[in-house]
Amino acid sequence: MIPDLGKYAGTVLSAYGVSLVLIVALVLVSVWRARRVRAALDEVERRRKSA
Amino acid sequence: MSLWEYANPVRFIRVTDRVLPVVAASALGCLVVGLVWGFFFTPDDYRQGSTVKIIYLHVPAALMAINAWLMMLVASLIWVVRRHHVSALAARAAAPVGATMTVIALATGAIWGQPMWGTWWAWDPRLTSFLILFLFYLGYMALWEAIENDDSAADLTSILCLVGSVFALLSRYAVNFWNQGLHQGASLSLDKEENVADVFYMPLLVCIAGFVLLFVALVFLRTQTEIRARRMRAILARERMA
Amino acid sequence: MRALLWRDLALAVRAGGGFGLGLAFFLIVTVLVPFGVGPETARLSAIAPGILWIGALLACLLSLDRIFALDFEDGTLDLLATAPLPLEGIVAVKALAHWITTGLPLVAAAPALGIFLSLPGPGYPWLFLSLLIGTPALSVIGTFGAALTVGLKRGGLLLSLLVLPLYVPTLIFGAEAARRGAAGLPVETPLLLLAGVSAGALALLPFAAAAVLRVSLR
Amino acid sequence: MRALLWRDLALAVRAGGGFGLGLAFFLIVTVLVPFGVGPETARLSAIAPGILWIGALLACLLSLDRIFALDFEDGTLDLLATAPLPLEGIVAVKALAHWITTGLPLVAAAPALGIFLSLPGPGYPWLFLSLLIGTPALSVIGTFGAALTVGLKRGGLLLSLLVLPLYVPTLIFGAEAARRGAAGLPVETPLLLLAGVSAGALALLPFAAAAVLRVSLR
Amino acid sequence: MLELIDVSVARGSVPVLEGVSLALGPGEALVLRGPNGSGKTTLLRAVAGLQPALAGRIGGQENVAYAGHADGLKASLSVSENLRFWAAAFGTRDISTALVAYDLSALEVRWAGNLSAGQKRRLGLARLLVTGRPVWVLDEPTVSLDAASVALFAAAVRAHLAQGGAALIATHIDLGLGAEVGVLDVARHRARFPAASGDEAFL
Amino acid sequence: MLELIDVSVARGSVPVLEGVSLALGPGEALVLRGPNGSGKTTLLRAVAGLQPALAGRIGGQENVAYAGHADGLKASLSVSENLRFWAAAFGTRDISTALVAYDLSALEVRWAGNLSAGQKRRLGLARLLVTGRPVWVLDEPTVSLDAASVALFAAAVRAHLAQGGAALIATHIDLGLGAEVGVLDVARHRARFPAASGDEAFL
Ligand code: HEM
Ligand SMILES: Nc1ncnc2c1ncn2[C@@H]1O[C@H](COP(=O)(O)OP(=O)(O)OP(=O)(O)O)[C@@H](O)[C@H]1O
Ligand SMILES: Nc1ncnc2c1ncn2[C@@H]1O[C@H](COP(=O)(O)OP(=O)(O)OP(=O)(O)O)[C@@H](O)[C@H]1O
Ligand SMILES: [Mg+2]
Ligand SMILES: [Mg+2]
Repeated sequence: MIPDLGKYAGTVLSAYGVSLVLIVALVLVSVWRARRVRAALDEVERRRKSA
Repeated sequence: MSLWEYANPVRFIRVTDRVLPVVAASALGCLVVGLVWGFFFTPDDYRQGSTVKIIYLHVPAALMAINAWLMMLVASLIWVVRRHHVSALAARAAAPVGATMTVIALATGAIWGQPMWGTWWAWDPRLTSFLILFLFYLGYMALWEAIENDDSAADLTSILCLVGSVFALLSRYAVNFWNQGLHQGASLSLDKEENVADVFYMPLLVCIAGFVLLFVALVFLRTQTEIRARRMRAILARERMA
Repeated sequence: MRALLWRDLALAVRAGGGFGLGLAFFLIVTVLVPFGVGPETARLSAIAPGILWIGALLACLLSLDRIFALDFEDGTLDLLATAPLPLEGIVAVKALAHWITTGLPLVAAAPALGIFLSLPGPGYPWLFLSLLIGTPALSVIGTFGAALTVGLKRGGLLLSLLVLPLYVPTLIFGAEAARRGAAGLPVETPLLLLAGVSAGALALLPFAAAAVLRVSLR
Repeated sequence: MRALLWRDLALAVRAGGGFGLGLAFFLIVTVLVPFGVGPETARLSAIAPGILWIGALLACLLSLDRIFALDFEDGTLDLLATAPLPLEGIVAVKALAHWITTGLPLVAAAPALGIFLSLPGPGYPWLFLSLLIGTPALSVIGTFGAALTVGLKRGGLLLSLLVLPLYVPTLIFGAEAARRGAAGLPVETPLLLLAGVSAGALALLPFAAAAVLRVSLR
Repeated sequence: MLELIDVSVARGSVPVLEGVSLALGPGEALVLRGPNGSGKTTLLRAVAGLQPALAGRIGGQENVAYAGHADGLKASLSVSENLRFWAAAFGTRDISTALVAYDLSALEVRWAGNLSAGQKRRLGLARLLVTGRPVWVLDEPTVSLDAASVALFAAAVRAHLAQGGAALIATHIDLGLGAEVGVLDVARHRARFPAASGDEAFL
Repeated sequence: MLELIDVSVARGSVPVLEGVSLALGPGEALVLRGPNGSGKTTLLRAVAGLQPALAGRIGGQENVAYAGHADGLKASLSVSENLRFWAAAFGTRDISTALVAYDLSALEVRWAGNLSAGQKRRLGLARLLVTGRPVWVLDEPTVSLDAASVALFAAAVRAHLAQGGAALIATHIDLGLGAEVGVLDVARHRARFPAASGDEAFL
């Protein structure tokens, strides 16, 4: 399925690899931090409401 | 209702919560379509061979790297003039995204340069000004991290962003003056002279749309996070005082 | 205002004031370069104008954190801000004092240090002139950066990170002028551009720095 | 002792602690050099090993004053000196903490920065190795210098002045090793000499630094 | 000369005091009291214009001479050079009254860095006399002072009030200013933690 | 536990005190008094071993825990991290007693840099409890403390003495330690300008 990239296969694949890894990492970090902060804030608000 | 109402943090979160899934889904859609199209279904360039496929990552990333800074500039101005907290936090949220885009443009460019120019790095003006842009991102983020008080941090980073923009522009001209470089030639030969435009152009546009949507989605998400984090800091600080 | 300038200069020349240390740093950087890149004259004279500019820039950079940090730590800055002096004026005086104690000695010393790096003969006047025009810009830009980091614990290196990209245009035009001068090429264009950058920075940055300082002092 | 090391590392990574800023400075010096000396690849690659060594050395140098100055200012050093820890140990731990937070990142980053300066291919491993061997020496020598200047107000630049001559042997051997490596010449001799300098500095200077510190604290 | 109307102040974006109102006319002095951490320093900095108030109005800031925990002295300038600088910064000239009032004449040529803790403090207080400002805002002025110096300080404050000045002083100890001085306990103005309503932006 | 025999001390090579002799046994405390600039700080630094004495003998230096004008706190470490570090440096472990004694439990997770002047001081004093050293040498310990905190401090000193510790304290104010505490007025030991004998090196 992978098209014939010729002698530049390494170049093209590493460019795609690096970019996709960076993008995915950025997305994951953002989502993970969003989840954590959201959970922490909910916890704090709950404590505050009950207090 | 004026546009500024969205600058209320609570309303911002409510609205973006609704919009975010749509934006994220269409970003994913555009990226998949554009990249798959570009990677699998476009021909090789007769001179650059298959390396031309890098363009689908390189150009959108380069565009977003610049646009993210422009967005931060606008958000900083809004904070300075109207003091809407959301815009300051949005600028803060956008910086790491812009920095990542800059890194992607630099990395794909460097990888591309290896076969095309025979070197990973050359002090070409466009490359150089991207490197400077990256330094501005680093300094901007470091300043946010270094200041404890959120409002002071917003003030100081906005002024840095304004002054930095002027100097970034100035550097762009300085660098052009300093070295004529390789990059323009390479890009022109592809776009204008050979005019393989349509084959490469359509998937490229889709990819650019994908990157823009991805940027918007990430900024929404990260701004929400910053708002929540700030609210949490405020509550915790007050609880400790009480 | 005059009193402030006078006091800053007096403090700089007193014990521990750091006058001359920027100069010493410049000297030592210049001396280290041949150890690092090797002693071949041709190679050294090719890089001499650039290295001298970079050395001057770094020496300037390292003395930036003194501009406000000392006054901040001992409470003087708080008191100055409540004194009947405009903050813009305070900032401008501070930048001027920095230039007199750091920039000016560097300008004067650079031609002498050019000898160590075998700077080609025609390069000397242009090196001198470009530094004379460029160092005031380095001082005001640096004052802005120092104002940004004033409240932060040991902002020293953060300051470098913030200021260096701002120094790029000055460095490029200045070093280009010195380089062209050394090679006997025409230098008008880069010198004019350098003067433009300097004038712009001098006219606008004190206001930005004063605004920043007002926030930092909160 | 472990607590001290751990505390120093914790302080370094906290806000305002300055971790990574030495690295940033190294990056920026490397980036500035082409602006100064011009973009020609051949010229850059000739000076690359030397410039990288000098950049690492300066980045190291700039972070030296943090080693004791912060602890001195807030009184911690006085209290540490009265704690039941040998001063030699305190000094050694401080030097180690400095190396971990500053030297090690520089070593790791240097090859990446070599790309910017078109460092020739065979130079990479030798640059890495020479920095790995040389930076510990930079840290202990620097700790000694920091101990000498600890009581002085803003000893920062004086410190540079004192330490730079002490850095010269390390720089000469280190840069020579990297330069020969980049040129494909044999590198054993400078590397061995560099290792000798490092070993000697590591063995002796902590004692000298402790003695100096005892005097500085009076 | 100085007027605070319903002022709230925050430290590190946490409100610490709210609803503070006070007014000082010529010849009046007010002592701020309150336990450690109650917000005296924060309030005084706001009064001196060094940080913005969260809410409320502060009138007469331009009359204020502030002296905080730090003395604003340069270690490598002499006692008289330090004073002369501040006199010039505030547009006055005479420093001899200040030297005499705090018994600093004998120390005049000494570097400020070589003074003892109490001597430094005396110099810091002498600075107020050369500002020529009518409202003194002082944060724990008598720290490190011995009994004789506290008496000098009290005399200086009384003389200042007699000349139509005013003073706002945060302190934990008795200053010997006499009974006519008002006292404000800031603990009563402690900012309350608002009940959770969920609609405030960041609190 | 601590013994000074005929000690002279100098500051910046100027002798300030001479002929100071004192001895502290378990359970004993001594308060140093003297006007500003009389040399209390100088003497205490010599006792703590931070500067050499000009003449005389100081015994028991290794027992000393010193607290000077500066608190030795790291602004970017939390209250408990600061204390834990000092506990480790002095080879002890328990910090909870110290936190309780100075009422710092509520502030435990706060960064030391964000405390008020008095809170910082309390933390600096709490440090003494984790040193495990028997002789406390304190320079104006109650600066910036409110009345309640001074009482906490007095209680801590009394408890320390009851456990067989000793304390040497320079202060200008009354600490409320009770009458059993000795007082030494350092002004009586002021160094005289030596008569010319031609024998001293430079004097
Ligand atoms: C680190 C290295 C590089 C950086 C930072 C970089 C940066 C950029 C930037 C900023 C653009 C601008 C997009 C626009 O203005 O429309 C761009 C476009 C482009 N780059 Fe690069 N580039 C790098 C290396 C390369 C290399 C090695 C090649 C190929 C030989 C290349 C080929 C292109 C092409 C074909 C375009 C497309 C559009 C155009 O402006 O004509 N780039 N790059
Ligand atoms: N940067 C900060 N962030 C959060 N809270 C802070 C910060 N700095 C101080 N605080 C807190 O603000 C409160 C008010 O401090 P302030 O210094 O005004 O007190 P004070 O009345 O002057 O106390 P003292 O008598 O001890 O000097 C204190 O509880 C303190 O812990
Ligand atoms: N570096 C110095 N050189 C010369 N004299 C100095 C130096 N430092 C301090 N002095 C002087 O030494 C004397 C003793 O100072 P010291 O700090 O011991 O006094 P102190 O009793 O602690 O006073 P205070 O109660 O004000 O803290 C003072 O008269 C001071 O002016
Ligand atoms: Mg206070
Ligand atoms: Mg004292």
